[in-house]
Amino acid sequence: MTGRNKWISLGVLALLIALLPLFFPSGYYYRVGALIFVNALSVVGLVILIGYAGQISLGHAGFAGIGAYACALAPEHLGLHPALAVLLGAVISGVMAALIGKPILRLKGYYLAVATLGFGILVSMVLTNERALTGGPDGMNVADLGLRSLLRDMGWRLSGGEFWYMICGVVLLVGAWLALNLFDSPSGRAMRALHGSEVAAATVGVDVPRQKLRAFVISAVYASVAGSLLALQNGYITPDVAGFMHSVEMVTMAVLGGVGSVLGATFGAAILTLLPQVLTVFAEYEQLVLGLVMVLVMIFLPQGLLPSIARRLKGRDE
Amino acid sequence: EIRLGVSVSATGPAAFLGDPEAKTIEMLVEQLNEAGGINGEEIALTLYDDGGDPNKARTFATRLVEDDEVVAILGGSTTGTTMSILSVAEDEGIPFISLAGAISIVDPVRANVFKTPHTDRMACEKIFTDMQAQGITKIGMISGTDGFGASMQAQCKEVAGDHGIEILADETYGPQDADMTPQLTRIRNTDGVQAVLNPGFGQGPAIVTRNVAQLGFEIPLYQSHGVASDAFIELAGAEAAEGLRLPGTALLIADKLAEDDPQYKVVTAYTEAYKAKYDQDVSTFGGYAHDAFALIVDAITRAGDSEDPQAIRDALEATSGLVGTTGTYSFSPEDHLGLDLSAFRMLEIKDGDWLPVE
Amino acid sequence: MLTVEGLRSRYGRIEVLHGLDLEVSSGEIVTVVGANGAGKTTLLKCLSGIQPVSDGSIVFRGESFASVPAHKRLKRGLAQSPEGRQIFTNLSVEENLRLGAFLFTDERVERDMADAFAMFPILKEKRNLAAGGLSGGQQQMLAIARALMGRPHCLLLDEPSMGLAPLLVAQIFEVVKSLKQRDVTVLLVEQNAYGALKIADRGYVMETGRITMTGPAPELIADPRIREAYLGL
Amino acid sequence: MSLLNVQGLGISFGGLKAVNDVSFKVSPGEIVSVIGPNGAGKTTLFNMISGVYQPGRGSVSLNGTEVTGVAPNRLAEMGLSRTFQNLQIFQEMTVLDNVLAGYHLSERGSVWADLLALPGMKRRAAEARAGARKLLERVRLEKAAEQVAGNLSYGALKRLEIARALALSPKILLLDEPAAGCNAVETEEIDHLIAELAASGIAILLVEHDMKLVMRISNHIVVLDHGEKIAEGDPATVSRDPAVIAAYLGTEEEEPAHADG
Amino acid sequence: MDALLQFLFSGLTVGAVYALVALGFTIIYNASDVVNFAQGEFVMLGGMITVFAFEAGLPLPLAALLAILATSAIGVGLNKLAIEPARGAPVVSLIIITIGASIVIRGATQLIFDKQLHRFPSFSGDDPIHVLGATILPQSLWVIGGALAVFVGLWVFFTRTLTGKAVLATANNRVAAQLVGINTGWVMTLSFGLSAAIGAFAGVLVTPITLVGYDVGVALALKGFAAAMLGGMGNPKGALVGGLLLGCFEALTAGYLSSQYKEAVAFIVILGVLFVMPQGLFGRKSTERV
Ligand SMILES: Nc1ncnc2c1ncn2[C@@H]1O[C@H](COP(=O)(O)OP(=O)(O)OP(=O)(O)O)[C@@H](O)[C@H]1O
Ligand SMILES: Nc1ncnc2c1ncn2[C@@H]1O[C@H](COP(=O)(O)OP(=O)(O)OP(=O)(O)O)[C@@H](O)[C@H]1O
Ligand SMILES: [Mg+2]
Ligand SMILES: [Mg+2]
Repeated sequence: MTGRNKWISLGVLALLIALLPLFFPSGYYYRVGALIFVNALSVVGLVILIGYAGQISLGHAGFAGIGAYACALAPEHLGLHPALAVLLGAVISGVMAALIGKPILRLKGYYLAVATLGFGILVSMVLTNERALTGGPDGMNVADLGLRSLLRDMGWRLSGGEFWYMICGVVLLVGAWLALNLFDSPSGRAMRALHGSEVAAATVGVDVPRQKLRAFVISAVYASVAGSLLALQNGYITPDVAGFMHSVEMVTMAVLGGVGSVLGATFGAAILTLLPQVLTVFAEYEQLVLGLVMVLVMIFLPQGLLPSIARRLKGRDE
Repeated sequence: EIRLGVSVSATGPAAFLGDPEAKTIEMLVEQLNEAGGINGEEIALTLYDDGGDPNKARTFATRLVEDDEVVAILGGSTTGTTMSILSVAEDEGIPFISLAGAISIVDPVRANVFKTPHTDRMACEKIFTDMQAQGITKIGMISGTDGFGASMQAQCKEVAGDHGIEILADETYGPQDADMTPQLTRIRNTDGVQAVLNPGFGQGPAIVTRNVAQLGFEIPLYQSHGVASDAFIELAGAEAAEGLRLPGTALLIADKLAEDDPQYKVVTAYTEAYKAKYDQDVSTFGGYAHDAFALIVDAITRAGDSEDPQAIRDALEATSGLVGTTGTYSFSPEDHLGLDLSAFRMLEIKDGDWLPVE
Repeated sequence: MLTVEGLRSRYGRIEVLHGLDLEVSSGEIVTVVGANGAGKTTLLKCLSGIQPVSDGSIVFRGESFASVPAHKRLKRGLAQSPEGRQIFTNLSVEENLRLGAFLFTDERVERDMADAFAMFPILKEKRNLAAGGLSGGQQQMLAIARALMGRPHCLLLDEPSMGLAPLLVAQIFEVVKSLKQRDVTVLLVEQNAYGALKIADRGYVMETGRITMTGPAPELIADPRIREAYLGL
Repeated sequence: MSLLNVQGLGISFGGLKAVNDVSFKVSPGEIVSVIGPNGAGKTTLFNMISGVYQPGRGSVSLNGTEVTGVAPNRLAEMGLSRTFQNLQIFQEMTVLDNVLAGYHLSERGSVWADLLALPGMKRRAAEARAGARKLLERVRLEKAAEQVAGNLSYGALKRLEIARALALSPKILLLDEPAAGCNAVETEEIDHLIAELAASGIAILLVEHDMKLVMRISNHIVVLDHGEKIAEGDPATVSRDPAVIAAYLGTEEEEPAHADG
Repeated sequence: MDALLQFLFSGLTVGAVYALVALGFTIIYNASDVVNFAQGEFVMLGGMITVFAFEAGLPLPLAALLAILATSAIGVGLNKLAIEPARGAPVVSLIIITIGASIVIRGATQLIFDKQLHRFPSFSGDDPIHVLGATILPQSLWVIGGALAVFVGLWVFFTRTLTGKAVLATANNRVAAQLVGINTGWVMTLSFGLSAAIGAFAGVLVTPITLVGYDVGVALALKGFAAAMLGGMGNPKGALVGGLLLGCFEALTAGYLSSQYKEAVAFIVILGVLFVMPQGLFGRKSTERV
């Protein structure tokens, strides 16, 4: 990916975000769009972790949970403004990632997967069991961000759907921009290098544990911010955000879209977010079709949607 | 055509709730439309499966309101999904009847939000009243960590004192656990426990019941309305379940209701139709959906205008004396639940069948 | 024994073999020399079936290989010691050899294994070590020995001398020569072109996916172009 | 003063003393070769010196600093760079990116600068890019720069590793069989490259089985067998040493190496 | 004391369930480096098909056999229809395929059968066996015995048979495996067939204890995965020991500390073990040299 590619990717993304609403027949589509952007944001984080650095995580929903509950708890208990709570969540997630990342990133492959899985489960367990604080499995309310009413006071009237579509779209753009910057930077190259060969990366001067940790922390922050946005937009949050299935969903989106590619992440998120909405027409068959689509995409586009299609276009299959 | 929206958890961890709910509503809509609809207007049902995911539930609620333009929403199998749908309904002024248990759904009262199930607190009170009558004062509790179990656990702990009941042991199990003997052993080894209470749904209570038998408990076992269906006896085994008590609705003893029982007609009609259509036994949860549907049909009929959600809401709030499977509903501006404790009946398993205790 | 005609092969859309003709007769030692990236390895991979052929034909002992999958080619008598050694790193040295004779369950397997150990005593010493723990040269020996365990009629060797100590290089060339006595035909790809041509009957020179020269080995050694381009003389 | 000083280095793998009590020194501009039979412990020795393995015994010092068991990336910072016998290529990256990875130390900055693409990074990045292209020219891979590295042939990858190692501008370079997989002509090019590097003051530690190459360019040769140093000296001395001939070189020298060399 | 014994009985019962799932992972992993996240569905299918065959009037042993054969066929089908066509895809893609397949299987099961919970009678009745004041159900002994039997079978397969080695070789280096004449396609078919059969067998054994429904597979796969990693992926001994240990940690935690956090404690123990032994208890260190 060269410098030009970066601006093309960002441009495509920005255009899509800006122009799609022209085709929206109802407010519901803004909601779906916003969800896609939120999911894409956490998936972009995973692209950095899995695609760049080659480390797997089955526990990133844990960070989304931290971000989400920071927005639910901090305004209520600490009197923090929700916007600051997003930051607080990101900081806590980053610190947590740094703390647990140190020991577990020594593990490889499935062993790392099971360790991250354990972390995710711990988080979701605390959120589920500490009912007094978190409302338990039934969840809790999340304070309003307040920005929409502020905009309204300034004379800019937006529906809830439009507002969150914009916010999430802008945050996703920023997230994608950062991730694309990283790709072609020394840090990003170091991450991709250790993905190829840890020994060789070390011998060219890459501090392998540190780079892995960086990727882990950065991706955790992405997931956390995504979790926060989800909580704020829903106004209500349950421990499901931190659940194992959510982690799996995130990884699936990343792989479906093409795990090395930022634009692919958005596509993966779009597909997996849209599918259940589209498949409602199949009612009973929904699950079946959803699974089939996943399998078929992976069979025919094993590198993930976007990279595989790009390769076909460039004529460099295999 | 009257557009009615439903979002329930027909699959996923809460499928025990959502599956019978979905089936019930589909069946009732079909029946009603065949019978000519409401004032000649058919019902167009849009039913979504939110899989128990509150996030999806919110999306579907938005879709129902914005895209499908429904006049009312039923559903929200769990408290989590209900809370997600609820804020959409409130924002958009669409009447919403929830099928979930938490008291917080209708307390404080929200303009557009109603619910059909008893609250968890009512179930606890019913159980404790029965225990009190049996002279039980000290119990051990073991509950699932899912939403249903956790909420029951919290509510029961809150009201136990009011009934002079002391909870000496408080254990939990995961919704998918395969063996609860360690927790039950702890309860057994707690001095003075006179009964065991196990609020939960899914396989947990069946396994607990079997484990209780395995460990040779001599004290009574109480379950909650979460397992009030014939299938439960089969899973737990009639032998292990013998003597077990729980608060249930008239549904379970449809065949034993006196013909002059006010619920007799409603309950038998529903159980028979359901059994005939799906070859499955009804459960309490399907009953909640049945009642929600009955309420909305009644309200739309009375409202006279099937296009105006607020008219329907107002009619709904004016519901009075509607007999459902769960109990008799009367709403008011201060009360959007409208059931009292009498709706519950204490049941006991005898020879593999449900029997009313009173 | 082996006839290749008009062989073409590609990685994705990039063709690297552009219509190759090559023939190996029974009992011959034939060597292929060529610069890095000429396509030698690709050629051998096509022969053993692990690289798809896009055009042309491979006929081995009278049978077309077009529809014979890789795993059946050993049964037909074609074995390969591949580039990069491709040993089973997680399995022991002995298991590697045993799998080399995967198709056989008779007592000759034991004898062949003893032969292999006699040829490379170090392998016997390390028989229970995971093959991944072997040194580079030892792995190369294992790869060759494993190929021989398959009792081939024809052996494809991809740079067998790579990473071997001078003494062993000489030994490997001796082994290849001795295969002739055992009626094994050899197609040898070597960067040590001088050593290879010395023991070969015939040779091919390959440049960017094409055969550019062929002839009896002694003639090739004498050819000034080859001496300059490949032998560094 | 010697740049690299190896003292009594040793390591065992489950009872096997893969390297035992090996000592030698390398000075700037000097080419020291380590030779010995397969399994003698040459690669293991490299792995210990470059920090990939923790030595069991002995010490390594670099430029007078004790660096035994120091992590490879720290050693890289101190000017040590290496290639591998078993290729360690960043397969999915482009050839150019592989070499750019070698510029990690000179290019790296704070992660914030990387994320935000701060303009300060641009100059260094451009320098690295230019340098990387020069290095690719030097190993004749300039045409493959934008290709995915995994698509190259074996010999090309071998050269790519050398380019990557050079990107660190090392003070000492460890080469493990750089000429493996190269024909005589290609080997000669590597030969020149190494000589040039040494002439520019880089210390070279070389493992190679191509005796023609070793004998021609080494200043000093260390011979290992069964993990032990059995001989050392200049090429002429070593090649006459009967122990070395018996263990490694063999008596019969068929190759034209000596005839010409 | 009798409490401790009771906890251990519980731990061994549950642990044997985990071990059976973990053992099922071993073969496919050993053949392809892929952790088959549809393994839990095989267990579910074993239980479900037996239930419905039994209710349709088949004697229980026959119903069980039918379930194992049918599931095994589904395993082979999964390989043929989804894994083989994706040959050469990266391992993550294959994992996503198995996750997709598990969704398909769940979706299909829910359509073909139903969403209810089911159970069939225990093999040897439900009268608890009393041992030193603790009790254990006969079905638990069946499960534990089944886990041991599968373990022994797999252990012999991988260490004593050439076919077992061929499976290992296929995962280690597919190209080389083909070069020595191993039909890697067939090895994959065999592995999926066997893994599915083991899964279904587990389902038959555990259903009387755990009950079965269309969606019990996910949780089982998760626990089995954790158990396999604790023991060391790919090693039957690891799967057995990992499963039993995990079950015992949970039971002892539930018995002595907190039932709410028993999974948490189990995972913390796993993290602790992996910290000291990054390959699990019996996992083999991969020996790639540079
Ligand atoms: N997997 C691959 N994908 C794409 N191109 C490849 C791949 N493998 C090899 N090539 C290309 O095919 C050509 C021939 O490579 P091959 O490995 O056959 O050469 P070779 O003659 O064996 O070289 P060497 O002597 O270096 O081993 C080279 O240009 C190489 O870049
Ligand atoms: N990880 C390991 N486990 C077991 N034995 C090992 C390990 N690493 C090296 N050895 C052994 O140590 C010895 C030295 O190996 P090393 O790779 O250093 O040899 P080498 O001199 O580089 O040989 P070559 O010239 O063949 O590359 C060998 O006998 C090898 O089997
Ligand atoms: Mg080659
Ligand atoms: Mg070596």
